[in-house]
Amino acid sequence: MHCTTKSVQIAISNFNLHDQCLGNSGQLTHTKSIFEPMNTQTKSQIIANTQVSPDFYEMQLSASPPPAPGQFFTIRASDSTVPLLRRPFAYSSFDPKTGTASMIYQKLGPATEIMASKQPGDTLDIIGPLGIGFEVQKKASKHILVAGGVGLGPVLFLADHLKESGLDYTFVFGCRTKAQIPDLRQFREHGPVVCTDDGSDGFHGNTVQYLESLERAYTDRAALYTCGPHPMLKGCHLFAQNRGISCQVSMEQTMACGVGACMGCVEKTNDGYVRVCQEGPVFESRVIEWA
Amino acid sequence: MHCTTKSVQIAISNFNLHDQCLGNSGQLTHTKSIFEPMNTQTKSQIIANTQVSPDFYEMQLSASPPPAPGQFFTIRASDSTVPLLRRPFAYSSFDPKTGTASMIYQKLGPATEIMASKQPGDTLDIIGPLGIGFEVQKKASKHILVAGGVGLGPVLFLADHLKESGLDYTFVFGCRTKAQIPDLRQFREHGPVVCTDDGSDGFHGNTVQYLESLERAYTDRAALYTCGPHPMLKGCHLFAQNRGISCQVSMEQTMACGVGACMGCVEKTNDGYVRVCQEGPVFESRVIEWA
Amino acid sequence: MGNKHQSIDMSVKIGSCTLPTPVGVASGTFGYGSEYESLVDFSALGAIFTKAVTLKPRPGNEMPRIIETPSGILNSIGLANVGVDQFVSEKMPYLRELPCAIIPNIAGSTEEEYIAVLERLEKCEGIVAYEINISCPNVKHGGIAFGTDCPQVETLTSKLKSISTRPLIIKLTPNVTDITVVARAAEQGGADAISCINTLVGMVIDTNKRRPVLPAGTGGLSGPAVRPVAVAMTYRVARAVSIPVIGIGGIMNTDDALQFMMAGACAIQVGTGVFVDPSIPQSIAHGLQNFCGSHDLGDVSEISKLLPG
Amino acid sequence: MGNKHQSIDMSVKIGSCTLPTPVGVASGTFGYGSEYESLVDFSALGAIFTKAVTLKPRPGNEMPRIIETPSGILNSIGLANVGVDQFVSEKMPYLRELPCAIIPNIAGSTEEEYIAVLERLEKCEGIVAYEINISCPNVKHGGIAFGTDCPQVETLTSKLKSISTRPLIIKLTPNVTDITVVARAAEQGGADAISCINTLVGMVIDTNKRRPVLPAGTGGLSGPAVRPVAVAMTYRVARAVSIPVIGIGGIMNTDDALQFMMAGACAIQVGTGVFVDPSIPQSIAHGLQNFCGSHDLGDVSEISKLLPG
Ligand SMILES: Cc1cc2nc3c(=O)[nH]c(=O)nc-3n(C[C@H](O)[C@H](O)[C@H](O)COP(=O)(O)OP(=O)(O)OC[C@H]3O[C@@H](n4cnc5c(N)ncnc54)[C@H](O)[C@@H]3O)c2cc1C
Ligand SMILES: Cc1cc2nc3c(=O)[nH]c(=O)nc-3n(C[C@H](O)[C@H](O)[C@H](O)COP(=O)(O)OP(=O)(O)OC[C@H]3O[C@@H](n4cnc5c(N)ncnc54)[C@H](O)[C@@H]3O)c2cc1C
Ligand SMILES: Cc1cc2nc3c(=O)[nH]c(=O)nc-3n(C[C@H](O)[C@H](O)[C@H](O)COP(=O)(O)O)c2cc1C
Ligand SMILES: Cc1cc2nc3c(=O)[nH]c(=O)nc-3n(C[C@H](O)[C@H](O)[C@H](O)COP(=O)(O)O)c2cc1C
Ligand code: FES
Ligand code: FES
Repeated sequence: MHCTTKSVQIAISNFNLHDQCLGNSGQLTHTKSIFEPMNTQTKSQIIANTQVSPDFYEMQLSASPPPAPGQFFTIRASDSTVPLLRRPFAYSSFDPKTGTASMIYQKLGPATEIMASKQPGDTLDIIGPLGIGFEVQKKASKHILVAGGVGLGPVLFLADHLKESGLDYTFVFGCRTKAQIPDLRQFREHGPVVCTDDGSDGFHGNTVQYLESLERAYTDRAALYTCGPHPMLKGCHLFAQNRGISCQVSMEQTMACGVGACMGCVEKTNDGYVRVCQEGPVFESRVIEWA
Repeated sequence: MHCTTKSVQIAISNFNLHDQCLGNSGQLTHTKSIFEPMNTQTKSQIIANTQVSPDFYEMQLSASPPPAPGQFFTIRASDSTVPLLRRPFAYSSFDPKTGTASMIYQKLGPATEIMASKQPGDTLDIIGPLGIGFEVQKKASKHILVAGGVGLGPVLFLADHLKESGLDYTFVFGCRTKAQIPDLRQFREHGPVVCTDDGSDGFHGNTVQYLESLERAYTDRAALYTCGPHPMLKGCHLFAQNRGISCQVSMEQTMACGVGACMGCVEKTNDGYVRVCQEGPVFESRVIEWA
Repeated sequence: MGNKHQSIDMSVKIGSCTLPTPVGVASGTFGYGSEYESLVDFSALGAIFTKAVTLKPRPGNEMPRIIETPSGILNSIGLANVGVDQFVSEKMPYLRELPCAIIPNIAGSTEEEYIAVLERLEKCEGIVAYEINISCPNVKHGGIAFGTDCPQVETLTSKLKSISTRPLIIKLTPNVTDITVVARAAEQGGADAISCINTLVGMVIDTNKRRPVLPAGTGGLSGPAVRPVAVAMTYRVARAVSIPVIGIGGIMNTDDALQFMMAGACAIQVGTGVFVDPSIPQSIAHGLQNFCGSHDLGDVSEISKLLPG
Repeated sequence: MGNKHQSIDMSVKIGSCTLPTPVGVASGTFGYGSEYESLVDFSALGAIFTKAVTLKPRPGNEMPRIIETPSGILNSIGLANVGVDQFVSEKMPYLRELPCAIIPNIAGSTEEEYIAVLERLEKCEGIVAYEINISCPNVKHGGIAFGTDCPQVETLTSKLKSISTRPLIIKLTPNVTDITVVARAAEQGGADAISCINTLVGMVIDTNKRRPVLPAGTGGLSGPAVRPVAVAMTYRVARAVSIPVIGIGGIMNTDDALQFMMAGACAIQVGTGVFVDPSIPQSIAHGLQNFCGSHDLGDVSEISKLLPG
């Protein structure tokens, strides 16, 4: 039930993007859809905050409104003015029974360092769910999910959703080396194909090289869904173009407001600028002007 | 041995203050004394960091160069730019055998909040010892030590020193209410007279009212040493003037450099501005122009 | 206490218009209002200063457009906006139903463009005043920002004033030697109020990529980092003109707002603070009310008289 | 790698003088050197820019003189200093023995005062150049800061130049509409280099006491908060003049220093950063050397050529 609603939501939002949001002049004319998910600001309690690999942490948060795979939320990491802006993170799972949402994050700079130091019981100022997530391609014969590094979160969430829906999917995860593979049951449950740059585990090479190693017949009428570093997204896009299949990419851009107000987070599309936080973060890869 | 050197040091430094540091024009002409304590910058390890009252913490730090009572050090609480400046804190004890120094601090704002969250084993960037501490008045018949609130630290350290030297002293501590009395053996060992504003323990009234309750004969030829809130320092000063006894006060002023370079931390004396971090923080109360 | 607070007059007069509270949201940080619908209590707001409105729609600058700096942000949005026609037809219908005052922020690259935008807005209902963003370069004047040149400020203000039936708020740029002479030029030209300040010019260089982070090179610095600069300018401007001053720059909480109001501002705007926590404007509105209550002020505008001088 | 680093030329030329490294300590933040004796490796420093030297000793302003702001500090020291005579007799004997260059920072309230200070310093050995602080108000010119008025900047510079045997570095105030025209006025007057920037005017109000925290009202804002402003000004000035530019403002680490150098500065100064951690200048000196080593630069001054434009 819950998942079906989401799909409708996403489908309609994506429709908005291409038919209403981008005028001919390339500017944005965001029209509020009645199906748009309602975001809220909450003080969520941290239920767990565990290191799952040398670089990655998983955080579980209470009292989340229901998100869809590919949507994100923003966190104010501290009351101080450094870091100042809220930081965006994708949902990596959601339990509708308990209202518990999860995320997987990498300790990089000031905000994620503070987050990593938080204890269960501490609260965090959260705004979400935000943006438009993945749209499951109902007509696809097979769903190929590709995650690179910390792009893992939203792809895992999508995999959960596909599994629940009983759809046929493959989960591909790429990282530099074996030690970086996250120690996470949710991850292992999807029977992931692991690609390591150094060949220390699984496929020797990156995720795009893995995709290219697949037979054409295998990817026929497949749909690609991907999140990760920019070169990987572009590689997936080119691969999909080449095979004539659809590809959805989750884009990253520095955000200020996260809710579509500041015009700060734009990506260039073949129809002008779009806001990653509002028309995205997930886009059909063919609309993006790949640099 | 160690203590004697300190006394000489302090005496000469105080001499500098009055005869060299303040020219007739009131400006500062700080001459480097060969007795001046050498300050160093160290990464000190936190040995203990315990809450000793609802507001106060005691922190013990390793590898401190030897300070004298009334001297202070500065801490860079975090690598972030908030808080930005180093914060000054007085030494509350020192163990020459282990090189362990202590401080008592109050959680007030950004720096002390970060300090309170530190764990034993964490390191802190410390510069010290700095400034000129208390000078024990050798000719005094009796030493009256008065601490208010978080002014406790340096006065405790002086009390340790007087005890070691076998001198006759009284320790007076003032706070608002019983609950604020620090749970600290070092404090109890000096058999303090406690004054509470609300009368919930010890003398009912503030420390200055307590001093005024003492018979004139008792304070005859006594010397006063005090650290605490500004009104208390001024009250002690007026009390000392009235009884014709000497009074040393440890002053507070916002500091930027802590080493005498920026001219930021001045107090007004009857001979012009002096730097709290360099000519102080301890001054003869009669040189201060009390506002 | 509850009773006491209810009798406090929180409204503020700007020329002929009245804002329900002194707490506005700054241009460019609140979009066209609807974006914050589920997050903000509009009834606590005094006014929404909209994203800049220009004659034609503007796509805005190359990305990245935002970078965080110590206690601040640097932005280079490039006045991306839907243009005045769509603003009137698509944004105003939503905005005019809100309980707070709506004040479009007008930008242009020639006097004619400002005039054309204002003329079209004159025909639109539900607007209480205009805020004129004079930080824009004047393309007919060597690209020098209108707001850095007193004669240009006075002329532009008086031309707009002559065609406007609504109060004009001139928003000053801080990138000037003496902001008080610019404020006086605006007053001379007939401005009803001054907004103070827009962003400071700043740059961050990506030393790995060896180029400025923002493709435009420089951007506008805002946030708590600039607050002391903004308070100083508000203080000086409030003493230089006799029209109301709206304080802006790094306001994050009630104490920050009080600083601007004690410096002489009758109202304030929260900009970057809205990004950080959209509940900040309403917290400040409540905080100011509490302040008045506990200081026995019957009228929020009395705050600006608390500081002598 | 060690060998590679040893062959890197870390020295920087400012007019006829040479600084051993590009990393100076900023005026007013390093006193007269001796205060940091036990904390700083003087041999890593390019130059000590001393506390401002005026003709007569100055006691300075009322306290408090310092307040922390978000990622910055606001100061109102009031040019407290020992005066030129004591500077020469008591401070220079210590300073001239140090391995780094000594550059007094000269301040005054009239042209005559600047001239008188420089004349006395001319007779003093161990000084390699002068830095002229033109942020001071000119009492004979309505109290307007020298540095905000191009004719005054050019005249003052040329008068000082005519009596100086040592390079003149003009230190600009950022509180101007267009810093490039002031820089060009200084160059026109014969300046050998530009220091960029001094502090921004700021104010903090104590809302409990209902008065500005600093008794003087406004103070000077410095620290990381102002860095983007300082980088932008350095970038613009470096493109406006052909004399060397020294970048200053919120520098805390090697990356910050690289931003200024890529913006076009040949050297930098650490001010507020020295308060925060006195080892910052030496870390930056080592960091710049490592940067040159890993980017195959034989000369530290090549860094300023890495950014195109
Ligand atoms: C839609 C979206 C979803 C994301 N999901 C995840 C996730 O699931 N897990 C995860 O680890 N990371 C995710 N990120 C990236 C995450 O936002 C950054 O890692 C985080 O902001 C870093 O903050 P910091 O202070 O720790 O590091 P910083 O030092 O501030 O930044 C490190 C890098 O993070 C990026 N960044 C910084 N500030 C912002 C900002 N305000 N908006 C966007 N990017 C910024 C910049 O590229 C920067 O170079 C997502 C980003 C976006 C836009
Ligand atoms: C010589 C000296 C010795 C001191 N000894 C002690 C001590 O033993 N224990 C203790 O708890 N406190 C001591 N203090 C006070 C201590 O420095 C402040 O409590 C601390 O700086 C607060 O920092 P914060 O960031 O937590 O709070 P903030 O919110 O920054 O400040 C709270 C108050 O602390 C004062 N303060 C802030 N910054 C500075 C600064 N850079 N320099 C001086 N004062 C500042 C101000 O009065 C401010 O209102 C001493 C101060 C001085 C000058
Ligand atoms: C992302 C962003 C966009 C802005 N756009 C505009 C604008 O279109 N017109 C305008 O007058 N000011 C604009 N400003 C300036 C703000 O309205 C405000 O004057 C400035 O940010 C200082 O306030 P703050 O520190 O609270 O953000 C913008 C500021 C930001 C951060
Ligand atoms: C406490 C203090 C005192 C200063 N005194 C002077 C001075 O006497 N002369 C001068 O030219 N600049 C003075 N400055 C400005 C600094 O030299 C420097 O230009 C400014 O602080 C910006 O650099 P920063 O952000 O690294 O501090 C002073 C700055 C501070 C913080
Ligand atoms: S972050 Fe503000 S529009 Fe996307
Ligand atoms: S804090 Fe700089 S002189 Fe005292």
